[in-house]
Amino acid sequence: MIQDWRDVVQILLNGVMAGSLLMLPAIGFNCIFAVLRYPNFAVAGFATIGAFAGWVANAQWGLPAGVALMAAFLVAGAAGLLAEEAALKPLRPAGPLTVAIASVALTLLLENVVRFFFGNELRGYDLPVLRDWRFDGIRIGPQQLANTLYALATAGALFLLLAFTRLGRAMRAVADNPTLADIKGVDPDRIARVAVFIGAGLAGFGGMLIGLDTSIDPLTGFRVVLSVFAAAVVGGLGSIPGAALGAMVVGIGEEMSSVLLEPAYRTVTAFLAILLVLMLRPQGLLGARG
Amino acid sequence: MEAYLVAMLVFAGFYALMALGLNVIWGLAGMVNLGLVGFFAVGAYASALLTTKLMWPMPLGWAAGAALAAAAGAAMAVIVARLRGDYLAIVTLGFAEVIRLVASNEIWLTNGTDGISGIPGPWRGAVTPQEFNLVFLAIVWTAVAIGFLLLARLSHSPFGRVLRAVREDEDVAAVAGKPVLWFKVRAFCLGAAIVGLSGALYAHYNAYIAPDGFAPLLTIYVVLALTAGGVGSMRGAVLGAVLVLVLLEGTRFLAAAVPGVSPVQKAALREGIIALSLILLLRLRPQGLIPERTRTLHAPKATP
Amino acid sequence: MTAPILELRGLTRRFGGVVALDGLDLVVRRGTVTALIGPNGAGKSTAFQCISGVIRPDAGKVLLDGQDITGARPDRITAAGLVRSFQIARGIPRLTVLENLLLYGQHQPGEAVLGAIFSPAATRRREGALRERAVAVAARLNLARVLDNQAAALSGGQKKLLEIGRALMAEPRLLLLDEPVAGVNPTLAAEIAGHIAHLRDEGMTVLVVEHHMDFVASLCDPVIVMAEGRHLAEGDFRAIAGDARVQEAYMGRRAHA
Amino acid sequence: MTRTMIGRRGALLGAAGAVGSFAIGGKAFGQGAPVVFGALPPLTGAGGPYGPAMLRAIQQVVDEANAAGGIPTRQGGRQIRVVAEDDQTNPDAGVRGARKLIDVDRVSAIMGTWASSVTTAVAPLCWENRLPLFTVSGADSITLLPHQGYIFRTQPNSRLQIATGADFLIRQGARRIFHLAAQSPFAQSSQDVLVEKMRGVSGGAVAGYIVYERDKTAFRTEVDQIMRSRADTVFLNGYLPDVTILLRELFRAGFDGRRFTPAYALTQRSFETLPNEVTNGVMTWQPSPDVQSGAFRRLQTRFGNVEVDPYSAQTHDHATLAILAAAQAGDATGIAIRDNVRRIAAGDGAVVDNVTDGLRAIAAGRAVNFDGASGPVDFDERGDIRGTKFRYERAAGGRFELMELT
Repeated sequence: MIQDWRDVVQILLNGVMAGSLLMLPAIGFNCIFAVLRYPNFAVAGFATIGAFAGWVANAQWGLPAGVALMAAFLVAGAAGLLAEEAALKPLRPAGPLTVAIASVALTLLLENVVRFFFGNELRGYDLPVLRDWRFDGIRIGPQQLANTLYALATAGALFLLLAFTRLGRAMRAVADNPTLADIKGVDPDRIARVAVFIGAGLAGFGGMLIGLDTSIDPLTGFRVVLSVFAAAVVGGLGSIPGAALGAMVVGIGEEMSSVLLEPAYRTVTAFLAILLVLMLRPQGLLGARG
Repeated sequence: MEAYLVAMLVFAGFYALMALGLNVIWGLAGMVNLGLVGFFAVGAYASALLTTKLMWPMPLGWAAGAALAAAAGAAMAVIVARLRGDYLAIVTLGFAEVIRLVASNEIWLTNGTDGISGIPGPWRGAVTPQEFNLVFLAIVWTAVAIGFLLLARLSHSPFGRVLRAVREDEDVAAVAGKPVLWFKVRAFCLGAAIVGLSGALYAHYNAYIAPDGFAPLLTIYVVLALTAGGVGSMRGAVLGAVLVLVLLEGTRFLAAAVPGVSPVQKAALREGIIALSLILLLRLRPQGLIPERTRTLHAPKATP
Repeated sequence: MTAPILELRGLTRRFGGVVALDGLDLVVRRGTVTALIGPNGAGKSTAFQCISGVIRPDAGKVLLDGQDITGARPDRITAAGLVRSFQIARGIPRLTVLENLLLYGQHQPGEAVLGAIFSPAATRRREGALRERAVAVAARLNLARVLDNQAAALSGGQKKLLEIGRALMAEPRLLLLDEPVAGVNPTLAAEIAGHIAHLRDEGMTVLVVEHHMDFVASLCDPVIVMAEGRHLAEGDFRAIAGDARVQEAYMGRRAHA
Repeated sequence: MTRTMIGRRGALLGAAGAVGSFAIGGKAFGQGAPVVFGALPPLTGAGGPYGPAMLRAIQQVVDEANAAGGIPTRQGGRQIRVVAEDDQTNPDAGVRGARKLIDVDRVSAIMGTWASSVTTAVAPLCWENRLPLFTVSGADSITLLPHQGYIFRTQPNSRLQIATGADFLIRQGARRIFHLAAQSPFAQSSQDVLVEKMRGVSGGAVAGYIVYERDKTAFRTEVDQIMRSRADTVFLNGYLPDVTILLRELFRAGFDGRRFTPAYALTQRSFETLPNEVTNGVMTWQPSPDVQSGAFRRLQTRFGNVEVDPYSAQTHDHATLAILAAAQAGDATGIAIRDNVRRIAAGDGAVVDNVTDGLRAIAAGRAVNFDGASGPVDFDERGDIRGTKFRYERAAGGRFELMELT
């Protein structure tokens, strides 16, 4: 199947492009995990909500994709915040696992809210489909390149936020040690809200990027969610750079597998990646806590 | 209507068995298992294949289904024993997906997405469909009763005490002289066996199985059942399973009564209500309808 | 000088770049209440973790009665007769005090799946014996009245007592107590010291890690001082208190830093 | 609610109670009580994009028949009611839904099952309860079940479908076909047929065969393999969501060969999702009635602005067949419908293409031969569709152009 170096480069490129679509939901997942310490399985629902919000902005209101992406971020973030405050927050005393299970139900609920209002039909964004560029036999799609850049830029912006702003430092403080942060005068509740907003928003942003590359329906988030979890776990739960790295590992791994294994076993690759990493490093590639 | 109720009670029995199995793994030993449907599938496929291809008698097929699921559970436990709960949730979720994909793709063994049809059922064909339903009702609920009695006994035995200790604090259990990994493996094995038995019985009731039937939704239903009933409580597991079935089927009639919405919206409402009920239940009664009780062991002066 | 019951030889354990134990040699003799003290970060807790099998040492040996138990699983070590308590009382909060005590009972056939289901008589017999022992242990530790309470409902001092009680249930030859009186009022601390002295008089060997110096002075002999992962000094409390190296280890750290 | 209460008590009384209440129910319905049809399409899950339109088509036919006076029986015209349950594209949920339709709603027929797994799971319930099951599922194994004539499948079995599709492609000049199939019950049998067909053509070959996971969203590496294979034709054997992604990806990659896909994987709605330059030239095929008869055109007008995808066309025929068969029998029981479907679906009777004309003709005592929206709907003894014509279309500028009808 692999005949020369170009094939390898092509698969790596495809993997990077596939990975960059997983990156933002995975970062969102880990962002929430870092501060609140529970896996929020509802990222699938947030991704779908974001994709539909972006679709309304783009296809119905005629806004350009960049603006629609902002809408996807904001609406998904707001939905995440609302869901957290109304449904999940009251469950926190019962332990992280209870919250995690509620978030599974939440994602089913969100999927059906979208289905109720939009039905099951596939929808596409109002964007021209561009031909790929070719460089010496290597194929790169302008739209997919743009998606990758969007994802990287957004991830970068999050890095800057965490590294250089007061809010970011406070978030990292809460993530490292919630009780200590409390003493230092950071309000962990406010930080939790910010983390959920950003986390759900990133999932929504990522959901729309997936939609830009494909088309959307109520199952959009659900289709990628296992790969997103895989990315988050491989990178290390709670680690933002880990999620970015994990997304690339899973993305490239899945593309590799469709050549080496059967394409029908793509998801198995993601699972094997999880197992392999966890057996060698139970805390994930960049996870801090064991 | 009667036939329908009987059939739904049979389904409730499958769910009850699964909830009991999950309760050993999650409720007692504290290992969350979102890969339940994977063990269910292993049991169903094992029994279906052995009885249709190798012509094994049904009870032997059921036992084999349970045993194979138990073996899968043991392997799983050894692999994941060191993982924290949140990692465990994701890994088990992935396991179920892998089982489904293998069932879809290994056509030589599982007949792929075509599924396996013509799985024999006890006295199927010799009795009327309604009598068959009643026969199966008896079989499934006998299995539930036996499973319940055994597990309730285990749960209140020293074995159950150690599992609870493992759930609460592994280090303490280890220092108490208990081989933690071995207890986890046994809990996973036992739970998976019961889930596998449920799958095996399901295959013979339905006469047909296919990978589509082993979707993650089923795991959600069973987790919902156990959470609603009371994690750690065997009576809660059974009650929760019946309740979930009432909810699944009841929403049918409820959604049908909503005027002015399209069929898709009704379907969305129905699934939405199910999800919402789980969230509300967790909120209003996080310990479940029948909270866990360890049998209160009074000091000797209280006993005659 | 009685025979050694526990010997550590060159015990070493690193965490990343930090050396927590740096070739620790140590001997605990039978029938003593030996104290292990040292400044924070000296490696006392790590030593406990390594001895009780919760973590594995990188190098060195742990000998219990001459038998090598290095790196054995905690349950094997407990079975061999060495039981530890935990620093922060870690009861199993949702079990009752009695159940917590019974948990530490050994040789219960009801802890096997088949045993629990099919040999109820043997299980009941053993359970009865364990219960008798639990009641006796509770009585001597003043826990008799709270036997049926959930462990979570105990006071801080009672939790400390339960830690000791549970360890006793496993019928140890050597008891490792990790800060048995930390955060406990002086009256109760004296009571706990009394319990420990009593155990010693009955022939039990105890190794204690404790910061509470009055407690150490009144109860323990010998006292072993650790610093920077190594054995620094050993002797009775008065000798240790006068030792310049020990004073430097406790005080000097800051001066050097 | 009262009914439920009685039902529960009945359940406690056991089988004797069941028989008794059945008899009472039968009498109670009696004259003029509506005939109930059960619809079991996928409204959620992977089949979600198809189910709603399938259900709409059934409802339309039933509304039309009710307007025409319903099903004539000895007691007079009986109105028709449709009860729909969501099969969730899941056999477990499908079985529970079918149970409810059969035991609670006491339907006379079940129609509109989509996923092969759901159909296979539901089928035994139908034949055990003597109810006809009308389905659009394509898996070859379905009509091989011991169904005693209760299954009617309007979807040509996959062998026939792929064979005619392959013949068409060969006529179009295809020599190197790349077969890209979603994991489904007919992926492998399609491949076998395709290989056999291409072997019979000089220079013909299946240039590549990939089975992919349907739920995935990225297919770049698969498309790279197609590009490398130098295939002149790619056969997209999938469903709406995945074929939509694949067509977009093929366009981006600059694939300039033939693209061929089942009509259910590229529908009128796809033109709203995909720009025209992506869909232009894609060829589809589906079973079809004879264009000369005019039936097809009339049916399209009758559907008005509602699009007719192949599955909706088929469920339209399911409902019509069930209604006309019951009318022919003068009796709306499952057995009566099963025994009369073939009488009104084929034969020398007057050709009718809609339920109103059919009911009128039957009322007048004339023999009818129903030709539906999905084809002439004649069934062989196994319940498979027979002698179907296929319609080949090409997408151009957001519309489908008829290429051939054979």
